[in-house]
Amino acid sequence: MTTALIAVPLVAALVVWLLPLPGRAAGVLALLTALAEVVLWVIVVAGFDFGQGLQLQDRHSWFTDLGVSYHVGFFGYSLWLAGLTVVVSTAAIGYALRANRERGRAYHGLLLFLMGAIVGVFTAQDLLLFYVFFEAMLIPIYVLIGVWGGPRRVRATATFVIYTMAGSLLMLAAIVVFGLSQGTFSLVDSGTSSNEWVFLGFLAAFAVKAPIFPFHGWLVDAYRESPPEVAAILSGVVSKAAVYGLVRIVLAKFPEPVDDFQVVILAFAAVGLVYGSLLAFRAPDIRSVTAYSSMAQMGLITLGLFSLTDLGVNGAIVQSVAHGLVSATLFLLAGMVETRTGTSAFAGLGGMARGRPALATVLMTTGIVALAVPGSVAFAGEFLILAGVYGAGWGWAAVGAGAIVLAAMYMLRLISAVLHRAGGSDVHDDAPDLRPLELALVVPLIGLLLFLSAWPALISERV
Amino acid sequence: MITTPKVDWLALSPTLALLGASGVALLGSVLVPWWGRRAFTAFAAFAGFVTAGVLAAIVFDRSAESRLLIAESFTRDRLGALAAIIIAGAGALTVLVSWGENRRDHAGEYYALLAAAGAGMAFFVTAGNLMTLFLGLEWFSIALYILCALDTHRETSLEAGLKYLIVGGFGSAVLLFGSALVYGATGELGFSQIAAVGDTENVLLLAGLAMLIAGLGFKSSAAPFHMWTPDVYEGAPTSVTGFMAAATKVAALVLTLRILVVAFPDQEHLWTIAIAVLACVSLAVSNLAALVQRNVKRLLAYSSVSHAGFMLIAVAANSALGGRALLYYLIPYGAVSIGAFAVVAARERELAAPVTLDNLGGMGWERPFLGAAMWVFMLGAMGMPLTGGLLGKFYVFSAAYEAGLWWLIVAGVIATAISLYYYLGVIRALYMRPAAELKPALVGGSPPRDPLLQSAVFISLVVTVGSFFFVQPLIDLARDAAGGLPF
Amino acid sequence: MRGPDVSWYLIVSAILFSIGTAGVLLRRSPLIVLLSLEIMLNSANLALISFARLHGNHDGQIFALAVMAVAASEVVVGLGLIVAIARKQLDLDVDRLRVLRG
Amino acid sequence: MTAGAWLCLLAPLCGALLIALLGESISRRTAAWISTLSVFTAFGGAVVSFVGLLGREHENRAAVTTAWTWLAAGKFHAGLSLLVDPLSVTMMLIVSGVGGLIVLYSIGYMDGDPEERRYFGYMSLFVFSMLMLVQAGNFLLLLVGWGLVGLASYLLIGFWHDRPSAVAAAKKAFVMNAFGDATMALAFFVLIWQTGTLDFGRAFEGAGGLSQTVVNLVALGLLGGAVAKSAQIPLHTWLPDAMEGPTPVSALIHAATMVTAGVYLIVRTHPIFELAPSISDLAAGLGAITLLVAGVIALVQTDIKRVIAYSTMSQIGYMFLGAGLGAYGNGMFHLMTHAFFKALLFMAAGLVIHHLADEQDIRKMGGLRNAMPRTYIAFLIGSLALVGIPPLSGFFSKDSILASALASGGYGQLLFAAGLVGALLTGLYTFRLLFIVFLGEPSPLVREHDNGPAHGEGPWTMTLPVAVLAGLAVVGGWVEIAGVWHPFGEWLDPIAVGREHLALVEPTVTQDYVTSALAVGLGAVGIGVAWMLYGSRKWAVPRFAGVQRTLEHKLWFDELYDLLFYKPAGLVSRLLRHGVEEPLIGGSIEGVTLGAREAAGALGEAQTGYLRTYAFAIAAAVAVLVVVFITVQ
Amino acid sequence: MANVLVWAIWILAAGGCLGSGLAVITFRNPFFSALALIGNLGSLAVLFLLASAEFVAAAQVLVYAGAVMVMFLFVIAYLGDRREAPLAGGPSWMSLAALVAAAALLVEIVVVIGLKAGDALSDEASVNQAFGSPGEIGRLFLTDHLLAFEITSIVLLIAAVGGVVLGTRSRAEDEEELARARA
Repeated sequence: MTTALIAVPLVAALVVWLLPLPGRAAGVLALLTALAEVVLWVIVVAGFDFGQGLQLQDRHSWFTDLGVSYHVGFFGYSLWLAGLTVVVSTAAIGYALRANRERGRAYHGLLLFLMGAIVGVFTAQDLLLFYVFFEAMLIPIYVLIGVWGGPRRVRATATFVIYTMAGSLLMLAAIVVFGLSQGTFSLVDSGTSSNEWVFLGFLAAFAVKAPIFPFHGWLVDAYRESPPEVAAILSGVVSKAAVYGLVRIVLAKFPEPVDDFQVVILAFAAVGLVYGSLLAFRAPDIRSVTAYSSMAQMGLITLGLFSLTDLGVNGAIVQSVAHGLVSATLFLLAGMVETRTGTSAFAGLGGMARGRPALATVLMTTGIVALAVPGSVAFAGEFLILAGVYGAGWGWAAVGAGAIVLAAMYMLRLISAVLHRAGGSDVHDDAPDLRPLELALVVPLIGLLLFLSAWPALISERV
Repeated sequence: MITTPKVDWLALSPTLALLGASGVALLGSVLVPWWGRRAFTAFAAFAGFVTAGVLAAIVFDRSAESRLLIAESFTRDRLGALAAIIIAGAGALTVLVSWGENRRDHAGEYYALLAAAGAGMAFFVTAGNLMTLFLGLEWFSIALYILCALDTHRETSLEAGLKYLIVGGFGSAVLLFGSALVYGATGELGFSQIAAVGDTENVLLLAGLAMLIAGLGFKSSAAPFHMWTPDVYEGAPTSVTGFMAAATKVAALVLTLRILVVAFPDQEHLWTIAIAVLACVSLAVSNLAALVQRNVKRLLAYSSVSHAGFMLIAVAANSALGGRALLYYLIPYGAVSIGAFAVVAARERELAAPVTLDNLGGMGWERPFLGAAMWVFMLGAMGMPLTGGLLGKFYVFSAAYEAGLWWLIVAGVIATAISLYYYLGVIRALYMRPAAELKPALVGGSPPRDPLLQSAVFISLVVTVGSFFFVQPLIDLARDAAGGLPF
Repeated sequence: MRGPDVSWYLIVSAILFSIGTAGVLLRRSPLIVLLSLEIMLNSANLALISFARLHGNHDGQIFALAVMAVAASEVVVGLGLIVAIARKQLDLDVDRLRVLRG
Repeated sequence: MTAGAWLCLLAPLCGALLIALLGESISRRTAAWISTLSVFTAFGGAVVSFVGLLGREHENRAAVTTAWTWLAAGKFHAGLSLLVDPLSVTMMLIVSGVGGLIVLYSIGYMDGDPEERRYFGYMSLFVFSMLMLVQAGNFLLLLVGWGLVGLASYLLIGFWHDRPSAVAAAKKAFVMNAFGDATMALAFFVLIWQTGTLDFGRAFEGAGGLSQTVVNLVALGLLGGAVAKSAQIPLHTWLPDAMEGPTPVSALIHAATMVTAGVYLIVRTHPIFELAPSISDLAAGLGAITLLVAGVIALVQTDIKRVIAYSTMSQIGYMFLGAGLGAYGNGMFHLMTHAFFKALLFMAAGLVIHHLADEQDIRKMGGLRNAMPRTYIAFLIGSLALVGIPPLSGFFSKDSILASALASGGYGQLLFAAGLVGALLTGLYTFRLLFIVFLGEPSPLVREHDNGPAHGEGPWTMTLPVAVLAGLAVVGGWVEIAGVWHPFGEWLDPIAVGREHLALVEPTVTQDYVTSALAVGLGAVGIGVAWMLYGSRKWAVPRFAGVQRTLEHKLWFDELYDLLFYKPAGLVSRLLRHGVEEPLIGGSIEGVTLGAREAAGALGEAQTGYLRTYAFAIAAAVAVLVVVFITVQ
Repeated sequence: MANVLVWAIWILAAGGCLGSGLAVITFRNPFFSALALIGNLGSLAVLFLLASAEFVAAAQVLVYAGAVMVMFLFVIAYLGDRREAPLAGGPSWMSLAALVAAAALLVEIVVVIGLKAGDALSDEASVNQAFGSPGEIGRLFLTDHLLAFEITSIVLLIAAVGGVVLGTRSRAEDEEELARARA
């Protein structure tokens, strides 16, 4: 079952690439696959016994001499992250289909491939396999941004890939050392390690991927130059690979170094949280705000994880899902605004609420969830995280609470700058409201957010 | 009455098959009328490589025990056989790639020399003493010198040939002098006999060893002995470059491993470090230098130096795992090299100009298959998932860790990170050039389809990707091959 | 008939090797570079032969003979190349052959 | 009973969702009626709960009902639970009752606005959020409601989003409230870690065992939330700006319900405040300061709604004073009467504004009494109730607070004095407003809009709620008459944990009478002075330029906060961008790239193209290798 | 006495060898260099003889000094009086570095020999008259070093092919020349 969840998009990607379909048809095929994947995921969830640890395992030896195997399976949290992946990817594919991207076969194939790779990351139970999926994500992203991205895409992609690869190569080194010293690369069979260098190697990869301050040099350019749907996946889902890595590998396998470095990591996470929030507060366009806010949110999630408490870790998972949905929606909306105005810079925007109730409602709702208004799932996540990290020291929680205020400031600024005040110079009166098809992309995401807001315990209890 | 020694024909058969093919091709290039010459000789060479590959596989199968033959002048073991298989495969693919070159002059000689070079390499990897080593080296080197310069109408080809010849001759001379010193120190030429003397403190031996390492480093183009590589790779006919990148490296590295492990076990503490340092220097120099290259062949040349660095890490590990790592690494690496140079060749033919990153622009979309293949080859060279390149690096790092050479892992990691920039540069050129740049000067419209080249690319692709998924069988082969060495 | 011992031969060989090296590294005429390579190979031959004498086995001498053939082969290819270059109306100057660089 | 509570909570939510989902498929009018109906349904639910509660034993009047676990992790659980007890039912009745009237009023007031649907959707959402706040069965849900009302307030203040000032005001309100949310959240973290739960009952129990510092911290956090939400000094500056919203919003949110949530919070969490007496005193002190400062500022404001807004701040100051001193029942009592008369005042002001086509500047008004006689009466009732003239509702509630203060020892007497000064100020600023707006000669603007009786004072949807509230403002205070009759106080008593009466202080009858006499007297003096200054204009309004400007700038609070928080945040943000992000984070990439390129260039130089360079490299490397091998051996 | 004679011959041969070697790399004209190399090879042959390598010495004279060098001279003559390349080129530091490298190698090898001299290197094996004789060499070439022998021939064959391929004119060159002539 797990393998099917990974393989379906990958196989579909191959089919899309190889069959000489017109671009549209490829898109439709991709979308159908994605929807099937969602259904598959729902089936998996329905049959999942939370609280039983690793389930739905598939294990086949890959090569024996170093003890590497193809081993996948689901924990509760991986299931949620995988769900986030399929949902956001589906929306992204839908967006791409609607945007009618040039070279649709290539594009949709890459999106499907990306989807499969990410699901793979969230299910991998073997270190090398994890690395494989972790890196495989980069391949489509690189092309997706590099080919279909904005004017400064080339630079953005190079920075992004080299930055992340530098991190993950350190992880590869760490994997080698860890696996050989343990005698197996299986995450299930291996014990814990107290080697700080190996720990730091893993941490480096995840710190870049998340990103945690100060490893976010790639962030803004990548998010700004990507096609909106890719940015959605990138910030919504790909960054969560770091969360999975931290939970499954760093926290699980390195208890002693984690203890030793806890304060340092918390400090970096907190700095990232505040730093990202402050920069978001003055960032000049929708995407930069969302980008820096993602960084801040990842800092927050890291705070939760390294609080080393149930509250914090569960909160981090809730927040991962919440942030994934929120930021994906925001990027898709940014894309929709851009197609109408040709810009996402606040200088040219404003007053879009007038006469565009759907856009206003949708953006407002998303923004409100994004700033973690109490009662939202993002609030639930943040609350748990901060409650958890309070246990590690009240100062962390105070910083986090302060960041919540900052989040309110930058998110409101975003909402106002797009929707409110007089019409911006790039907003033409005939720029239409969201079309039904566009609504069909974002409303399900928002619906999920609202559903989870009514019942965040669905996730937080079942991690 | 001189009784000639009993010759193990099977052990020699891959070499002989290629030699035979070379001879046939040579005759063909004289006897067959001009219109059938290319087809005949190419087929002969192809058949020779395939036969050699098959024979080498048989040798592999039947050589569970390593044996020294004819006064220990050569070895029948799985290491040599596996290397011969890879070399034969590379050669066969090269024949496919070169078919479309439509060589007007010396087509027959080209294939004859290719087969001869292949034969030399297949023999070289089994060499059992310093003399056969030197001779085997010269055998394929001289063939390659000629192949490099074969496009005599092109100045760069001649320049490449001369540079290769002279620098190569210099390297051989160093190797030879080193051999002489080792011989002087031990009185023996055979690898195992040298080891048996076991005179660890003998300075003559050490000086000889240093020179041997230099000579072999030259052939595997390890920095700082690599400087000829970019020039020669750029100047040589592209199919030859591919063959050199893939096959020569196999030959040189396998023999480096063999001689160091077999002949110098007592000097291990010296040569492991020396090789490790060479690996490091190779990684650093090649990856940095490649950053600013615009010519794709040159870029790939630096890339091959970089890979030599990685493989030397495996050699430096001086362990069974290291041997396995080296042999495994060679498989995807060989496929990537042949494939990448094949794509470059295809582009070269349609542009009739040297391929640079600029005129690669948009190729990914115009030639979807070749573009996608090049993409995969670059991923393979980077060591990205879904290609054996990743697992090659993984094995190499594992070997380094096991040998306690953790700093080599760090070096490898940094080098890989740097290398991304230029590999991605190729992908960028293939796919991401803005529309304005998508106007390469095509000569005479779309070139004829070249199914042979494409099949070569396809096979390379299959090997590159397949070596990722089917690791176990390949690793078993590598294990058996490396198992014959006395680690 | 006892002449100088092996060390002396070796020293001559070493000096020759260095002379050859210097030739390769300094001269610009490809012909002379080729000649210098010959000197290097011959120096090695001298070493081989003196070691053969030292150890009293023939391996070194055989090796030297083989080297001779190899050296001849290199010369043939090298001269062929030089002729080809000359035919292209290029200067016989290795320093002028630097289209490929960087 | 619990069903009533759920009905009360969910009806407005359903209304909001319905309006949002139906969108433009329904007419604006329909949306308005859906909203109104939903809120009145909520009122019905509240009444059901009330009746259900009345039917129970006095001590047994509390019920918790949980729908599902809302949030859980590890040992921590918080259900989606409602608490039905006298306190919450009181609030439910006020919120849904007054709310219903105001929504009804909005139908007339907002008639013709193109985005009416959105307005009514927001209104329903607000009522839902407020009900969530008051019905919350645990701290977490309380915080949820707390935040949601802030959100609704934000949405409604910024309802006219093409006005930059409205947008700015909305943001300001939200951010300040977010600050309060944050301090509350911190308090809850302490509770979670110290007591393991956020359930009211268990947390209160657990709080008993905590050290003084911890309890103080918790109380301080709660107080932070309360101060922000109720616009008490120092987190008050958003409230006057919030008047940018439509007037019914000001009536509902910024007078009757949301802003008084701070008082509710203190009363709800009184066990904690009682454990932290210093923080309680702080709350009372802040209330006293606010009531004075707001009263003074109200004296010079020229915007009709802002005057009332400052008055609201001031009155909530009284409630804080009462609640902080332990007179919880009195605080709640004042909360209720204040809801009546302040909503009345706002709605009457709304009628004025409506009549004058959205003009709010009182300097342009005057002599409206003739044009709007009924409005005048309503406004007068409201003003008298506000000043505390018997027998109107404000008299009973405000005086009970002051009496309790008098009974609370030295500190209480100080606050008592402040409260008395406040009473004087109340009379002064309330009637300043009344006189300027309604008496005197009609101003040019008034005459311009005075199109005769045909224009009327508004449709019935507007006048009916005003009439009802006027009635309530008159009689609302009669449920609690000092020394005579205490049904309201007794009704609330069950929420006191472990003691018979809720209130910590019980003023004697004498104190009650002394207080009443003083307060009413001072209020009357205030009215008299206002009359002399603004009614009969016998006295000239004294001018002190500095004082005047200071007051007009609301004691420079906005400027101060701008200087202390907003500007530094912007500055730090820019500083980080130009000092860290671009040079260090971006620059490091540039630097590495440049370094690598330079190295690459150097290597390219070394690759001279001279073949003897290549041979030289080999020779040199061999030389080095040999030396190393021989020396290292 | 015999020893003195041997020494004298040795010194002469060694001196000639080194002198002609130096001459090779210092003469400006490749023709003279080639001639000097013949002298070098000849004196080496003498040294070989002194080191009991009769057959090698003979081969050196016949094959090397004779055949190979004649070919060299032919080519030089064929190329005719082209403008001579400058003696040495490039920046002077490059030449200096080259000399230093060559000298360093020399010093190192000499040091190595010196370290070993006196014990291992003076302890020559005793050999009989047949040592180095054509018969002995021939036998080895057909037994132990059969492969070396065969390979040698293959290498020569390849080189011959190379010489032909590179030395002959190609069609492309013909056309080029034709085009140039037409222009």
